[in-house]
Amino acid sequence: MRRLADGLALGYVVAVYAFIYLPVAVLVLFSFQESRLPIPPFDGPSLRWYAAVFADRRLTDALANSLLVALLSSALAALLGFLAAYGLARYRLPASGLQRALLTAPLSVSYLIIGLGLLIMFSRLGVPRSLLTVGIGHTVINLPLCFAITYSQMGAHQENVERAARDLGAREWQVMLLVTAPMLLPAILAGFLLSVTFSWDEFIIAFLLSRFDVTLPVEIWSLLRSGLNPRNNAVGSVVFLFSFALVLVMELLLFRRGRRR
Amino acid sequence: MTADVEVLGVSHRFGEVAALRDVTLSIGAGRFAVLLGPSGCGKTTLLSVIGGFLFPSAGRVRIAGRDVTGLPAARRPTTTVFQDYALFPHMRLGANVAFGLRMRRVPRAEREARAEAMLRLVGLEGMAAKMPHELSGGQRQRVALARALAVEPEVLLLDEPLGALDLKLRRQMQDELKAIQRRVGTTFVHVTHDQEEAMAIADEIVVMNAGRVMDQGPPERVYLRPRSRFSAAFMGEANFVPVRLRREGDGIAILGPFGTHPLPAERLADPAATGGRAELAFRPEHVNLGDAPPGTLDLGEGTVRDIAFSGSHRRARIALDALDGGEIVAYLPQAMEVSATARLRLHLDPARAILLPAEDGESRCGG
Amino acid sequence: MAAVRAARRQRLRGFAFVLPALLWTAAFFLLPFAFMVAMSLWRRVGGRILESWTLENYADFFGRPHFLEGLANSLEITLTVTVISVLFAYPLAWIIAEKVPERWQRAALMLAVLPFWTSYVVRSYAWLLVLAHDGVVNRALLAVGLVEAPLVLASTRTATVIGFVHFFVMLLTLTIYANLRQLSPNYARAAADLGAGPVRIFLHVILPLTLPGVMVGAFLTFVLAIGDYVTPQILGGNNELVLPQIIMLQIGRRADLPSASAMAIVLMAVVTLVYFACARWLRLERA
Amino acid sequence: MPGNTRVSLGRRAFLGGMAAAGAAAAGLRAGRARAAESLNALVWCDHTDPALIRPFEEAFDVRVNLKEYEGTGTAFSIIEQSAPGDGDVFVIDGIDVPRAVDAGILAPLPEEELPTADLFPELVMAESHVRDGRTWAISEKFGYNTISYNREKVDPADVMDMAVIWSEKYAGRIAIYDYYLPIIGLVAIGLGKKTSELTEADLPAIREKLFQMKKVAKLVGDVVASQTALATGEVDILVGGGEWVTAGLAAEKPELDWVLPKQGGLRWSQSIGIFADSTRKDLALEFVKYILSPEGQARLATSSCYWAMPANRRAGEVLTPQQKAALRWDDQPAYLARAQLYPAPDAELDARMQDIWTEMLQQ
Repeated sequence: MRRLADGLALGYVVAVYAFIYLPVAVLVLFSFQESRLPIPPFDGPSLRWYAAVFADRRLTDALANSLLVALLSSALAALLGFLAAYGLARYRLPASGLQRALLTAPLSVSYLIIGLGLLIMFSRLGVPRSLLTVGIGHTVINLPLCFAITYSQMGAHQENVERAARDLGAREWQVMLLVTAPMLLPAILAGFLLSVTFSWDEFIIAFLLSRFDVTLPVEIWSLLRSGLNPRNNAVGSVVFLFSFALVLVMELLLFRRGRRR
Repeated sequence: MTADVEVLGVSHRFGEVAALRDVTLSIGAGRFAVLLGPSGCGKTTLLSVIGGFLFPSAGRVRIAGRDVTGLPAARRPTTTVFQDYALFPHMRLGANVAFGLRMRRVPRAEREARAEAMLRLVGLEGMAAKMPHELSGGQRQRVALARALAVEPEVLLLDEPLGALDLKLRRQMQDELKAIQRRVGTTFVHVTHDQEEAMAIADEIVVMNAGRVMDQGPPERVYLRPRSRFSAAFMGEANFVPVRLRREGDGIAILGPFGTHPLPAERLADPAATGGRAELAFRPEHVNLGDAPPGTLDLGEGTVRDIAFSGSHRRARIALDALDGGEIVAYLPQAMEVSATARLRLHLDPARAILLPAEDGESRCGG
Repeated sequence: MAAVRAARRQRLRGFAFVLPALLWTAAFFLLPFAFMVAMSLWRRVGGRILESWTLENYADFFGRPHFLEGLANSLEITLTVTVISVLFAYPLAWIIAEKVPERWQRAALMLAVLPFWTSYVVRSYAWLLVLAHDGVVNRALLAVGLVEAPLVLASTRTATVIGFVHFFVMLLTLTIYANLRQLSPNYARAAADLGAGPVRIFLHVILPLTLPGVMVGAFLTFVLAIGDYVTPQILGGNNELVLPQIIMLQIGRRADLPSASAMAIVLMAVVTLVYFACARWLRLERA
Repeated sequence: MPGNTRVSLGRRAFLGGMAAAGAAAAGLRAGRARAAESLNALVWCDHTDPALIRPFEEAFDVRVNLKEYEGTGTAFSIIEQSAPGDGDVFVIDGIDVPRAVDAGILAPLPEEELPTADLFPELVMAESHVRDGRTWAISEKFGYNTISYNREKVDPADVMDMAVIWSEKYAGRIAIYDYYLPIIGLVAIGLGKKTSELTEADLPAIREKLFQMKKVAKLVGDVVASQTALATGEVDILVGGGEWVTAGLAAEKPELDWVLPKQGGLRWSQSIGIFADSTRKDLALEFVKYILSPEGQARLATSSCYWAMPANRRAGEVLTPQQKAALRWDDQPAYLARAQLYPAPDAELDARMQDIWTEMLQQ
């Protein structure tokens, strides 16, 4: 009976994993397709589509743009989020509930709506659309994330540690710089990295708010619209590899040591 | 470095709750003082007021004769050892201990030497390069102590520093704390709810309850001659029997279930209460067996209700005839085997008897 | 008095920390929203935006069946996706949390959510390849003999739902797993001790205790799915448009920002309604 | 809180790595900004082929930034949401050039620098391109929106009649290209109407046929979705298809074909012009001249997004025989004669058509 249940459980897990990995496997497999159509039968392996990807300057440009936007907007979001979390966790402020609600509100609004609002505002105010506007949009969606993660980690214990620093003569800025920020670094970094992956993969805001300089998802979107092609598979596989590396770094540096304890 | 601490009429409220009510006390320079009381009764609040983490609603705090009431923690000659140690998790032990010196702009070489010396003082020699999470609870406690002492405070505040340790380690640390205090000579103000710990380390115990100071004095005095029913009850076990008092010549006499008995007047903590009602208190270990010799206070006969072996003695609950079956607790000799329902005759050395002013009910904070 | 002044100084300093984030949110979230509300009350007529106040965009939306149908499609698809995703994810999370040995759990979880990090746009495209007439699924089904003719999968509502479910199963597995792990195993032990069987332990102890977490995950799924344009656009084959597609049509093909704004606000209102409907299970914020 | 009690060299290294990645990304951007100038072009996707753009960039040491779109409505929408001076070169449906001129978007072109005489005569399209004696745009590429189909699965005789697109015979095996103008035009042709004379009064009949079409269609897709559907066997007929769908696939999928049915078909053409607000008009003109040159034309005709006929006849000197065969170079005179142009509705009729289109999609 128990063995049967375990068998069922195993079967279920295998089935769901297969479902989860099916598109990735197909994507990667047919990125090595020799001919022009990424559908069965497989006639590879060939690296010609990867060569095409790396030779395509528009793609490599978009990749650089994406990295830049992701890193800068996430850094800003992490900084603003940390400061706000520090202020709200450490000081008794009037209407702090309302402030928290405001800061986390963008979490429950669709990206499409956030993007549309910014699009309308920027075009009414005559702000030209560029990577800067994309970065602004990404900071809007990532700030609540960084804030919430950092805020949730600011417990009473950390407060005591900060008191200890003050007790030993540290000024406020020293407390924040030497004690609070390093102590919360895992949370801040987690927020930052999560933001990087979100921004890196965000499409609709970037689509609405960019113009001639675009980020990678927008460029991929254009690629997809411009013809069926294993090159799309190759790009997707490269992006996957990159995100995977990022997640692996996050796991190894931030979480593994914590788990050991 | 050492200094005396004076707390004058300090009150503090958290919203509706009065955490401190008109607290006045003074602790001499170089003393090891312990604030003792049940949890939630204001002792940690008082420590925060002395340390500069809380600014009292009323009253003043003076250290070395200087008014520090409005000063923040950083500018007081005090440092604190926190209950959860509050070590900087991201710094090595050396950096933790040297942090205060760094804030005081002590050159690196000097502060590293001082940190190492401090670690040696607390028995963690050569561990400056370790991270806090590599340490055991007791070791962390020592680092916290070294860190707080490194800046040579005049007063060291310790907020239940041993609370998280297991019993055996706690007793060991008590001895070390005491020894370190002797060596550095700094005034220590230590908070605990463990009366055994308090008696083991304190030069001076301050018993607190419901935001008030209930008693203050050397451990022996506070234990043997408590000044309030609360401190008698909190410092170990005690039996209480209501009595009436009558002035009799130089002394007083107590009238009660055990008949009339003269006592020297100094027995009564508060002479103003004389003439009215009072309470006779005595510790279980002071109850003697057998017929009452002359001059002793005869408690009469009683029936053993329950007896338990507790190592150094046997703890017995005995229903006294004189109290119409009311029970007292007595510690009987370890060697004496008594069965429940045994009849015993008991008496008390009047020198051990404590007279307390009658109080209305127990404390509201419980024990 | 000094204490009062000190308290005010403290408050001001604390506020200074929060202010940059508040200003940012006000300038780039609240203000754009205000612009959008204003825009939704204007009209686009003959290639120009007419700045006179009117509710006509809303009247249009509710007056035209093909717009309303978009909302209905959105709701149907989103609800289907949410329910299916929870039903798929919960057992997976439970098995990982309960059956997989402790030291492998993290790896199992990582493995389960890894494809989460493929590019969102690419993932939908990959599903298109998988579900195509000549795609892997149909080839496999034909080879095994389960079907006689290729199934019509791509460019249907089913494809959209599959694409969504794929994404949200991963997301929900993560949240539900975190929830299950937070539960002390002593709850189940206590229940077992008191004579409850596995099924009853699950129904009466584990499920109620994890429900708030599941609801948060489900709500997140709902919000993300109902506002998504990419998945239905790539996989749905332009059949049965959802609201975001209609909004994008207004923006992209006609530059009709007023009516797009009105639809976006309707979409937001729907999400808000759903939020309040489930509010008692949702504690997105730290209490 | 075990998570926050460690700091390690690893994390420092990680932060350093992040900073390095940022610097690399910035460096990459800086490096390409070294090109002296840049040129912004709003184009259809066929212009994004590096094989087309790179020779120009190298010759003039500039960077060409391309923003692609599908459909004139989208283009106008993008322009409206842009700041003046954002764009330099504009590629637009030939039929919609007058709208752009009306809107004051385009700058006049110096006629003497354009190879107008080398164009296929039908592609000069003076009625679109010339106003007040000045030329505002020039044709660069053209092709047909008709019917693409799979020769192995569809009887070629059936697709000779436009009615096939709403007939039940191929129900569930038809895809519709998601662009309202050509499809509405095709339906109009199928109904025996002239695309240039469409009015509001024609719409009810067209709407009915559109809905009928939607019922038998499997999907309505953009360029890639419809191409994918046809190439993967998802569907066998693509309404609105033409050489732009099948020519590029000729090598891999020879069974894909396209026809002009007996009622005729729709000819599309792209024109290229310069934005009135452009601050780099000289460079923009060089780009236009490059695109119109025989070499540019040949590359444009065979660019990766879609193949189609070059407007300049002299491209024939550069194209290979195979390429010319795939483009059906020699059949052009006959095709040109039988094809009509896209409908060119005014703003109001256009809005009505789009409404019908959205309604149709929602069926």
